[in-house]
Amino acid sequence: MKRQLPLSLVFIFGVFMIIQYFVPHESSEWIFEFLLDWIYIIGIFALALGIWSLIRVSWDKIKYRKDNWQYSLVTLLGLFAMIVFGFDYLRNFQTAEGLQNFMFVHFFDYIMIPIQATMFSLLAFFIASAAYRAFRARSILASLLLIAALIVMLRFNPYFGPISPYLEKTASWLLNVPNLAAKRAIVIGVGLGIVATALKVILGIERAYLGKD
Amino acid sequence: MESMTIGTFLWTALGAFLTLCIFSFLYKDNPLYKLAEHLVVGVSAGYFVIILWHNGLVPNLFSRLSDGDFYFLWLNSSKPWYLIPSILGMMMWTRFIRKWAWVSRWPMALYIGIATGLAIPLEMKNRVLTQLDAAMRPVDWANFFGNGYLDPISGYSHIIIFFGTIAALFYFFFSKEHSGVFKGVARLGIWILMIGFGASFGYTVMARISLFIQRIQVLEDFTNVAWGGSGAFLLIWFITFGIFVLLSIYEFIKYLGRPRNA
Amino acid sequence: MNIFDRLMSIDRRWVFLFLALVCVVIYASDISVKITVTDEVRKIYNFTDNLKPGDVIFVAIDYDPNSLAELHPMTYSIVEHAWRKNLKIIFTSLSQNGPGMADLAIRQISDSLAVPQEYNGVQYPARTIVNGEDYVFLGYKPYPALVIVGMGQNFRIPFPTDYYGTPLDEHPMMRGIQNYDQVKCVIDISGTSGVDMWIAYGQTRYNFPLALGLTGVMAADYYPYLNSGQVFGIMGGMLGAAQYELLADNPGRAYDAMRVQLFAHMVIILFIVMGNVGFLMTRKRSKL
Amino acid sequence: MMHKLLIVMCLLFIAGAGYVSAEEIPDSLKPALPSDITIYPDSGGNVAVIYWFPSADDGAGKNIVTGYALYRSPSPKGSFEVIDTVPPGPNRYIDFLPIDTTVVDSGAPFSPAPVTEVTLADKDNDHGHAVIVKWKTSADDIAGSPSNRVLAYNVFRAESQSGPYLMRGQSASGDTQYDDVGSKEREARDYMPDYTDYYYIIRTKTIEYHPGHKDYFYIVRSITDNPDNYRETSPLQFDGTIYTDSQVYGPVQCFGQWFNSGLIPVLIFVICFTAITVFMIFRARRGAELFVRRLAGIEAVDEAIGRATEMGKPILYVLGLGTAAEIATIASFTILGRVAKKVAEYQTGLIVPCYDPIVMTVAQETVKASYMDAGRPDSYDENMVYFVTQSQFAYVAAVNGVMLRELPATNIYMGKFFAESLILAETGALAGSIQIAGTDEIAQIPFFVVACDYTLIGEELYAASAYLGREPVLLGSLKAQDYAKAAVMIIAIVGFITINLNWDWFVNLFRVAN
Repeated sequence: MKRQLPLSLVFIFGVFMIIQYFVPHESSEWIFEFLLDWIYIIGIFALALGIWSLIRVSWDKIKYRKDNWQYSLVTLLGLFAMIVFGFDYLRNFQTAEGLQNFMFVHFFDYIMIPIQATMFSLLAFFIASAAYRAFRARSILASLLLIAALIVMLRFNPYFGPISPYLEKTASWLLNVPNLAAKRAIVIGVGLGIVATALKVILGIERAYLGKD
Repeated sequence: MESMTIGTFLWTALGAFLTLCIFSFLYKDNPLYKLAEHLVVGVSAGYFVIILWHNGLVPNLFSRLSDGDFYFLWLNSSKPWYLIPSILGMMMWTRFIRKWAWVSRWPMALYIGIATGLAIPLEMKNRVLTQLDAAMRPVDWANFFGNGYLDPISGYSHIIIFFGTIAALFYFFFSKEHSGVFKGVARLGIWILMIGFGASFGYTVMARISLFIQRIQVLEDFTNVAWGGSGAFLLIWFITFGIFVLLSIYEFIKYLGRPRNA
Repeated sequence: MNIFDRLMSIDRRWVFLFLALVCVVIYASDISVKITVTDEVRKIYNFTDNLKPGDVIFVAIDYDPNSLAELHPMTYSIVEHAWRKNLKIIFTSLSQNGPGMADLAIRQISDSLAVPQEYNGVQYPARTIVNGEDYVFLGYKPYPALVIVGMGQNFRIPFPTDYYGTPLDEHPMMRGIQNYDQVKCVIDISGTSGVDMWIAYGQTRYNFPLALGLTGVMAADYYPYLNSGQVFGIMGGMLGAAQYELLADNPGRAYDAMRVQLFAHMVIILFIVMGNVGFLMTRKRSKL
Repeated sequence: MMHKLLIVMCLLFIAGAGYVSAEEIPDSLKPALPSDITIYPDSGGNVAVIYWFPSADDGAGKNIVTGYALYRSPSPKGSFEVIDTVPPGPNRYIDFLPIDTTVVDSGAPFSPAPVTEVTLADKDNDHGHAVIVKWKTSADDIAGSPSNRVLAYNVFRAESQSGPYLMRGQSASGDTQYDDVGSKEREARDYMPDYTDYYYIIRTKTIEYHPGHKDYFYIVRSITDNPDNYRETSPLQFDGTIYTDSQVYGPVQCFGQWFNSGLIPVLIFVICFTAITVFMIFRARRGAELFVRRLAGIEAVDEAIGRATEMGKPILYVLGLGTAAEIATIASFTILGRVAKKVAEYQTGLIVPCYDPIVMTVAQETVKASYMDAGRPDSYDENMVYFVTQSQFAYVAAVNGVMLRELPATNIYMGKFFAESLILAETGALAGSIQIAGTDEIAQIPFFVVACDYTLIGEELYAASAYLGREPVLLGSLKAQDYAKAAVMIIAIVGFITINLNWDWFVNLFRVAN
């Protein structure tokens, strides 16, 4: 009951979804949309588990005074503050007034956006340090990687780029020929890998995700 | 700069302050970064709870069941079958009780079963067949040599693409030892892969730098407003940047005083 | 720890500090920097520069606000250059939520014309831009393919009235203008696949000279049209816009951003070279 | 002390700012406009047909629309005079145009040749509700030359031979096909039921006018019982140009097909793949020796995990940004299982910050099972696998913090990664940990190859779980995947050769329709 039924559920629904793909008829499309709704709703309900885990881990840190416990306090305050603002100071849960709540919008615009944009902008620094650290002509492969990257970088450099048409032609050749061949091979390989793994799950060979009891 | 109310300016100052907190991470992990990190984790988690409630649960579930009423457990609503996903969703909550945690395997099995079943024909078509079809294209013999130097749409480039793909595919082949002639093919395969990775790495470098420039512009606007504004604005501006100046001086002194073994 | 070992193992935080310093300093200062211009951008500039005053060109502002950062500098530099040369312009905006933005851009550019300017050593007097004499803004109509084909026969078919509702014949500039034949060239600035419509339904059918202004990501895919001659010039992303601004001696936002990009790029290449020099020298030394 | 000061100051900051300024947004009471208004000439251009779909406030919502007023004027800026007011609900209004009959017909006016050979067919391989209309262009249509007098073709459809023909769409001169696609939703506007007869007329439109005819402009206004509370459209153009209608074609019915014949190659591939897999698994179960060459990449990963567990410092395992529905994440669960088993044996720490709640739940199950396999169910701590948040860069900020504070011996990134891959890898390098990565996101592989010590490229991620597991059944499926790859390579080579000898029958076998 604990393992047999989930495995058979995976098999039945897996095979059904495969067959459904080949039936364009309206009724199969209707069932497909309905099942996608299931996944979406299960996902939302699962968020409660996630929030519970976040609260419990933060609360453990605070209760047992683990190091940096004060910051877990900030996490919990941020979490509850947003939930309170999101439901318009817990006034209504039905209509989406909370989304226009002043503090909710301002928390989003002036806390989430700056931090996320700045985290993203760290990439500019990390690309520089990765290029410095890793682009060493250690082996033939590493030097191929280095040369290709340098050519394409120089091509898009405002000063060196247009110096000679050969640079531009080489860069666009690199981007359109070896890069395309590599991409195509990886995509085919990944496609077959995905189908093999999905098949293992449906046939019940791959059971890691079910755990043990 | 249009005049800005003190309230909005306070919020902008907060945004600039948090921006600098994240940048301080580049030097090393410090209390300011920890503050910004934990704050954004809490705020974003709360944000998703609200978004999934208002844009997810209410339209997809509550409004569909709304015409039924609570006493009949919504069975008399116009679309009672939407009760099934909600029951499955609640079965996920059995994980809270350790003894009943195994019940949560049913909705998970359903979730993974639907996802994997969906993936098999879709990925077979989108990845394998589409690329296979793109590989089997006639060579443009007329324009075989293209226009002189390294022309990507010439005949010989198309041949290089085709054999490069086969070589790269062979590199991932597990059942044949890379020996003899196959060693050459596999080596060509990994060369093609490395050149391809180098090219796509170089291509993204420029785009990433402009991200950092945008952040400088935001800080510049914040400074312009501050200098243009009244005393209170200037005070807030000094507090925001002052903290980081103090911190860096403090770190610099510590850096100078460090033991001489480095 | 001789110089090469040190070169090879600089603490990455110096890399961060140096890169940040370079970006901020260049951003704050206004050192002019030499951006070499590619010939596909130069062709567009030369084409518009050699037109006689009174010639009419067609500028299609076919993008919407989300690709504005990359494409607005192109529109601003081309239109200002054309108006400074007393050319007349017909505008359209064939993307759904583009007309409002295009209308605002046109008004902003015409305000910037009210100031006398000196470009490439030539003094240009202040000009007031009059709707109907210097430009006509046709606005938006659905079915882009149909609109482009319709304009091939007569601009009045898809656009009996302009964006502001005045019939085309009331504009003095439109007298004698039937379709693409009376227009010197079409410059399509777009961030979407609408470009293919201009090529398939416009250029191949009525073969007027067509130039493109594209976002950086898209530009690479349209270079084949350059070699095949269907398109006489391409401006790709912020780099293309900066090159046009440089040619028109009117450095604007694209040029500003390019300055910082250039120096930041140089810093990264410098660090790569340093790392490799250090590596090769130490490896050679260890081999001795 | 420093922490407390900062937190208090930050909270004051937020509270102060929030309290100081707040404003309300006004609400607009005007009725919504009718939608999808279409105007076209009929009966030789003497009549203008206007039809539209009711406004959002007509019979629903604020339900204040009491009717629609129609105004006409010969020029967009001219004075509009009222033609009629029409009750609410969908409408098809015939407006008799004031034709200036004084102008004498100077010779027969030019009327374009109608469209011929119109063929109608249900769109194949779809869920129904679509008809493909094909025709031979009108004799007067010289597509591409500026002197071409034919401008476009309008497609009209009606549900009975004589019934009201509504305009469905238009295509440019020179085009010969129009896909008339309707909606399958019953309450949608252009609902197009299956198994009902449809009749089509194709209209050839030109750019010249009958003498006396000219363009008119209409304004449609949603009116309510309060006369100054209305909203009107901008002037809509009615082009009174000359046109010729083709004869009535039909009837045609559209319906959904039960099998999409365009996907046969996909079906064959899936069936063959399943057959190979099942066959190889049986051979493996019966103990056949399956040769798989030594995979340097994956074995290096295994050694690195082994070394890390001996160093006593914790291992950080990141499952990536995919949900449990992504196959890359499912493959990552298996690898997590193997890592957790080793960690349980050596009693080192394991940190698994999760991005998606379901991934967290499944990961907890996997890690608990591994601890049981290693015979240490008690040392499994629920907080090892925890949820962080579902926003990309907040998650990255948290994981970066963990990397620099816990200083794990090894960071393992397996699953779906996007732009944040390089931030994680570089921070890990900053913290001095060994980095192992594996993803099938092609755009991110270069960053992992550059910044990490070991990288599984694309399908090596999927092969890793089977290869490391060494169980016969898993090896069987790995071999099946390999043979399928061999088959794809052979097909590609044969296809390449045949297509270049221009026998395209072989390649067409594998061409998938949509």
